[in-house]
Amino acid sequence: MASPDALLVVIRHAPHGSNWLREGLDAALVAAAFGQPVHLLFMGQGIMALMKEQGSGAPGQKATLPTIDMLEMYDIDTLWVAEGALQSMNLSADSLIEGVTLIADQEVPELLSQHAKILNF
Amino acid sequence: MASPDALLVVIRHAPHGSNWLREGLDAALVAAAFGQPVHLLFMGQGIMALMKEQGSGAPGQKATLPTIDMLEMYDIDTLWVAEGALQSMNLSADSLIEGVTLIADQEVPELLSQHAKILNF
Amino acid sequence: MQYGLLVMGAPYSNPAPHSALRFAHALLSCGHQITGVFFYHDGVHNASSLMAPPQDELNLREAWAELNQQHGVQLDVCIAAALRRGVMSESEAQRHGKQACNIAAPFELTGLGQLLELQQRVDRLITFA
Amino acid sequence: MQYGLLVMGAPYSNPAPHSALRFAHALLSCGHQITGVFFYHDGVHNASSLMAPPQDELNLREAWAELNQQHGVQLDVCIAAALRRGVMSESEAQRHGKQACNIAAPFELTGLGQLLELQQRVDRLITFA
Amino acid sequence: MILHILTKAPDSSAATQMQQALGEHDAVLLTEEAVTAALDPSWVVWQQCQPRIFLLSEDLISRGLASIAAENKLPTLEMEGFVALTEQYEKTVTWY
Amino acid sequence: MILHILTKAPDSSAATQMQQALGEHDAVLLTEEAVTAALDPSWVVWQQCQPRIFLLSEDLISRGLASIAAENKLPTLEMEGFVALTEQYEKTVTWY
Repeated sequence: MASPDALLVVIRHAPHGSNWLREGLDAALVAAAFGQPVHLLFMGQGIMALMKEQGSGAPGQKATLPTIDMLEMYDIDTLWVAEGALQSMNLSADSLIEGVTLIADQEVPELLSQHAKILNF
Repeated sequence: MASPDALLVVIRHAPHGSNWLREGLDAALVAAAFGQPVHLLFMGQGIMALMKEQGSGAPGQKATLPTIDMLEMYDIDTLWVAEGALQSMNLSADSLIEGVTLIADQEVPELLSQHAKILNF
Repeated sequence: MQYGLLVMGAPYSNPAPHSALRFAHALLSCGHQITGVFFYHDGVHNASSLMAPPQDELNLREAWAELNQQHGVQLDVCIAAALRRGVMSESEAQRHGKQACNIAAPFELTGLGQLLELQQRVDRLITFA
Repeated sequence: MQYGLLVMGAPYSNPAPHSALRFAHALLSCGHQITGVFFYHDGVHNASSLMAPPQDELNLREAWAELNQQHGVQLDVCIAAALRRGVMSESEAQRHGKQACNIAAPFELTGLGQLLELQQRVDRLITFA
Repeated sequence: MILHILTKAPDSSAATQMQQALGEHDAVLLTEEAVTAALDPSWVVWQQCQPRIFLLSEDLISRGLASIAAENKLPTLEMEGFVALTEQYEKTVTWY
Repeated sequence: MILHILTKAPDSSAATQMQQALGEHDAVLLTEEAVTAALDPSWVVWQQCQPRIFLLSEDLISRGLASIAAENKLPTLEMEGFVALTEQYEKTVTWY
C-alpha cells in the first residue's frame, strides 16, 4: 500500500475547531492534483473528520464531508485510522464513513518510515 | 482577602507559548491603573509565569518577569497558586518568585464565587 | 438585560467568532440588548477589512458590521493587540508611517480600559475564545 | 544541504516563527542553504506589512525580509490561507475591490503547489507550527 | 453561582482547570470541541455537575455527534437555551 | 529514521500522538512548550527514546527550567545541535 514516493498527510485536528483540518486536506488535494500519490493517516481528534453524520457548522462555516468525498475523485483512496485512537475516543468504526482502513497502533511508526515525504497537520 | 468588587484575573498560559499570558497581565495592569482592586489566580501552565529563573525568549521575545515585577507597583499583591497544580507539574514553591500565596485546590471554586468580575486568560 | 461580548479568537482559525455571532443573534431575538463587543487577542482579526474568504463562507467582518448597523452594537478593538498583529486604522497607519490601513468604522481601535468599562456597565459579559 | 522551512504559526500568538528564524540563522552559520520559506495557515500573518509590534519586540516581517535580502531566501505565502485571513497583495486587492493591501515583495502570494515543489527540491523540509 | 462554558475537549487542560474551579451549584455548558464529551458518558464532570450540565445542540450536529448524544440520553440545549442559562447565572467563565 | 520535533507539553494530545508514531530508531527534540518535560523525568518517552532525546537549551532558559534540567541530568542541545540532528535524520516530523 505504501510507496516510497508517496506523500503521507497526517490529520490530527477535528472539523470546526480550527482550520488545520481544512488546510491539511487542501494540501493533500493539491499534491494529488500535481500527480503525487497521497495517503492519509487520521490520528486523535482528526478522526472526527470521518464522522458520517456530521453536518455543516454555524451559518457560514463549511462542512468537511464534501471535501472528504472529493478525495476519491483525486485518487486519494487510502484513509488510515489507528484503532487505538478510535477506542480512546469511544468511537466505533460504524460511526465513520465507508472506505476507511483500520490499522493497529503499532503499525503507525512503520507507516511513517515508509513514506519519504510527510506533512503533519 | 477577596472583596466583592475586585476583579479576578485567571492566568492559565505559560510565557512564550502564546500571547495569552502577556495579554492577561495587561488586562490586570490596566484594571489596576483604573483603580479596580485586582487579584490574580494562576492555574495549570500559568504557574510557569512565576518561575524565578526565567529569562527572555529568543531574540526579540520579551521576558515576562519584568511585567510580574510591575504588579506590585500597581498594588496587585495577591498572587494565588493552586497547590495541586504545582504538584502535578512537579514544581516546588522554591522555584517560584516570592510573594506567591499557595491555596488548596478546594478553595478555587470559593475564590471564583467571591469575585463579582472574572477575566479568564 | 444588557450584554457585553469579549471575542478573542481569529476568524477561520477558531470557531469562537462564529459562536459569538450566533449567540449575539439569539440574544437579540430573546429581547436583550448588546452594549458592545470587545475584540482582544487574536480576535482583533475579526475587524480586518482585507479579509476575503471564499464566497461560500461567511465574511465575519461584514457580519459584525451588520450587527452594528442594525442594532447599534459598539465594536471596539484593542489597539495594542491589533497593532502587534497588523490590524491598523488610518490614523495609526499615519503615525507608524504605513501606506495602508485595514480597519475602519464601525470598528474602533481603543484601549483595554474600554473592556473593563464594558464589564462594569453590562449585566453579563460573555467570553468567546 | 538545501533546506526548506514551513512556517504555520502567527507572530506573537505562537513561538513558531521565532523558532524558525533562529533555526534559519543557525542553518546559515552551519553552511547550509535555505531554498525557501513557505508560510501557511496562521503563518501567513508573518508577511503583514502593517504589523507594528512595540519597539522592544522584534518585527518578524522585517526579520524575514532581511533573510531574503541577505541570503536570497525565497518567501512564499499561500494565497488561499492569506486571503481568508486578510493578508492581500496589491493585485489581489484590485481583484477583490479592496482599497489597501498589506503584503509586498520580498513576500510572494503563491499556490500550495509551491510548498509541494519546495518539499521535492530540498534535502530537508522542517515544519515550525 | 457560575455558568462555566467549556470550548475544548474533555481531555484538554482547559477541561481539567474548569473541573477544579467548579462550585457545588455551578452549571456547565459544553460548546465547540467540548461536545466530544458526548462520546464519554463516564467523564467525571457529568456526575459532578448533574443536573446542570448541557451540550450545545448546534455543535453536536455539526460534528456528527447528535445521535450519539441522544443514545446516551445526554441533555442538550439550543442557542436560546444558552441565552437562558446566561440570564439565570450572574457570572459566566469561559474555559478555552 | 525520523527526527520528531515536539512543541507542546508532555500532557498534550500532540505529545500522545508523537509517542504513538515513534519508531525504534527515531530521535526526539523537545522545543518550546515541550521543554516542560524537564519537570517530569518519569515521562515515558524519556525511557522509550533514550539516548536519542534532547531538550532545546534556549527554550529551557527562557522558561526558567535550565537548572532543573541540569539537576535531572537531562540532555540538552544548542541551536547548532538542532541543525546537526536535522542533518543526521533524513526526515523530520513536527508535532504541535
